[in-house]
Amino acid sequence: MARLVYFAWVRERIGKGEEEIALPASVRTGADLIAHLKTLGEEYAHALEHGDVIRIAIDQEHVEHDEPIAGAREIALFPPMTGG
Amino acid sequence: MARLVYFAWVRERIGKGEEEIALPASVRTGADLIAHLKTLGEEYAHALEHGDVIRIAIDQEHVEHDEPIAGAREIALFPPMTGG
Amino acid sequence: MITVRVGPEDFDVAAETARLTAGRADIGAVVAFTGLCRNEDGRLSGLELEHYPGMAEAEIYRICGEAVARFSLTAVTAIHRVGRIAPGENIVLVLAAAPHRHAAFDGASFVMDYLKTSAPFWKKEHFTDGSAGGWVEAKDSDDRARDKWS
Amino acid sequence: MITVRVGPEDFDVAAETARLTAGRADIGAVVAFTGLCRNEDGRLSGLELEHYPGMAEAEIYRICGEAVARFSLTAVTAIHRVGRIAPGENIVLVLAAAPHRHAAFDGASFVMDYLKTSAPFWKKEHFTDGSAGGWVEAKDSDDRARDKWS
Repeated sequence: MARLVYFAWVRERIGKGEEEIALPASVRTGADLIAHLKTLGEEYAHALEHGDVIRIAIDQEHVEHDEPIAGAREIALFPPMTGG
Repeated sequence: MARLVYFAWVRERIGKGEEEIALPASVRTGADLIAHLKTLGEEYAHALEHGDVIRIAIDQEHVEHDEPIAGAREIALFPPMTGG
Repeated sequence: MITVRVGPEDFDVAAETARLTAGRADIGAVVAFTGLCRNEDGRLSGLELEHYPGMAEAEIYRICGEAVARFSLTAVTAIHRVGRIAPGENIVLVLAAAPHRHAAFDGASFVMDYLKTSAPFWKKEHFTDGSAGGWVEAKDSDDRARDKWS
Repeated sequence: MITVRVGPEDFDVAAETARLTAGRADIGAVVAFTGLCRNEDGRLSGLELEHYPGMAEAEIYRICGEAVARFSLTAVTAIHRVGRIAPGENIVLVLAAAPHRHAAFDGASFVMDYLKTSAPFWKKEHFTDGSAGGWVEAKDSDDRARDKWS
């Protein structure tokens, strides 16, 4: 099981802020995760439509899309940041 | 008669903050003024020893040494500034 | 000394400056950046600031640490508000203290440029005409401002 | 809006920021530079700040006006203290307000670089060992910082 958290319009489109889901063994990287989630329903497909703009953090650290997710306690998906 | 004001170590070396003095007609520019003052006594010679580092303001505006001083109400001589 | 705070509370720049400089006389320069909510010509009724709790603080702390090392800062404070913010209100405060002014200016500017592009905060706009508003889009100019430092 | 003040009184950065931003919601960024008196590793007992009354205010006002025009600032405040200043105390405050952050950073930095080199103020050092101290010498690095802008 992986703990996923979502923020901003990713959260709004998916319709929840966090969830625990079982991932198939074929999901190895952040990019794999996004591709897999998009198969789970329209809300995921809409939220992750432009997958390459989505930012990924593993255990609260930014990572690239090709980073392996094995061992992650928490994986976050969110849009580009607009604080400050 | 010209009104002269001095600041910082120029003031300290000359021994006064301001004075009114009569200037010969040959004193036309700031540089002329500095050269003339240096003839007035040791304290002036000491204060204005390195004449080219002295800053000049006419009526409270910075001017170059070759600026004419005719018509000036107040001429200030002071060292490079160190505020801020 | 690095101080980071994320929360709904407002901040006082004088109090934060006093805290930064208290008891020390080796600081010659403090630069304080305050980011405020603009009303966008009256169209905006407010912003909603969302953040990733934990990571937001950690990321700002990391950025401040880089700034301290890079510009030999004496101290940095960064405070970011979250929740609903009305036009004219404060959003973010960054204070950088150093012996000399250019380090303090660069330090505060560096922290802001990185904070904008890598600290996990998101702004949603609410409009005075009652329309839903939307999430603010990230700006290329912010990425370029950050890339200037590398 | 340009505000200039020269005198012995201390200033409060929060009060000055509030004054600058009061009643307006088109300001997105305020950069506040505070210059403080360092103790120079304990050797300094204080500074004596001399100025040219009238010209000091006029020159700072002129510099602030150039900054407003050049960086499209919304407002600038510059306050310079004079007289005796102890280590740890404030010397100078420059506030620059603008819609966006880079203008505010550049505006405050520009005002400081010009103020240092062309506003008629002079610092005399007094030392803790009772020695007379002397007038601070102008630094080439300050001239170079100013020349960067031209």
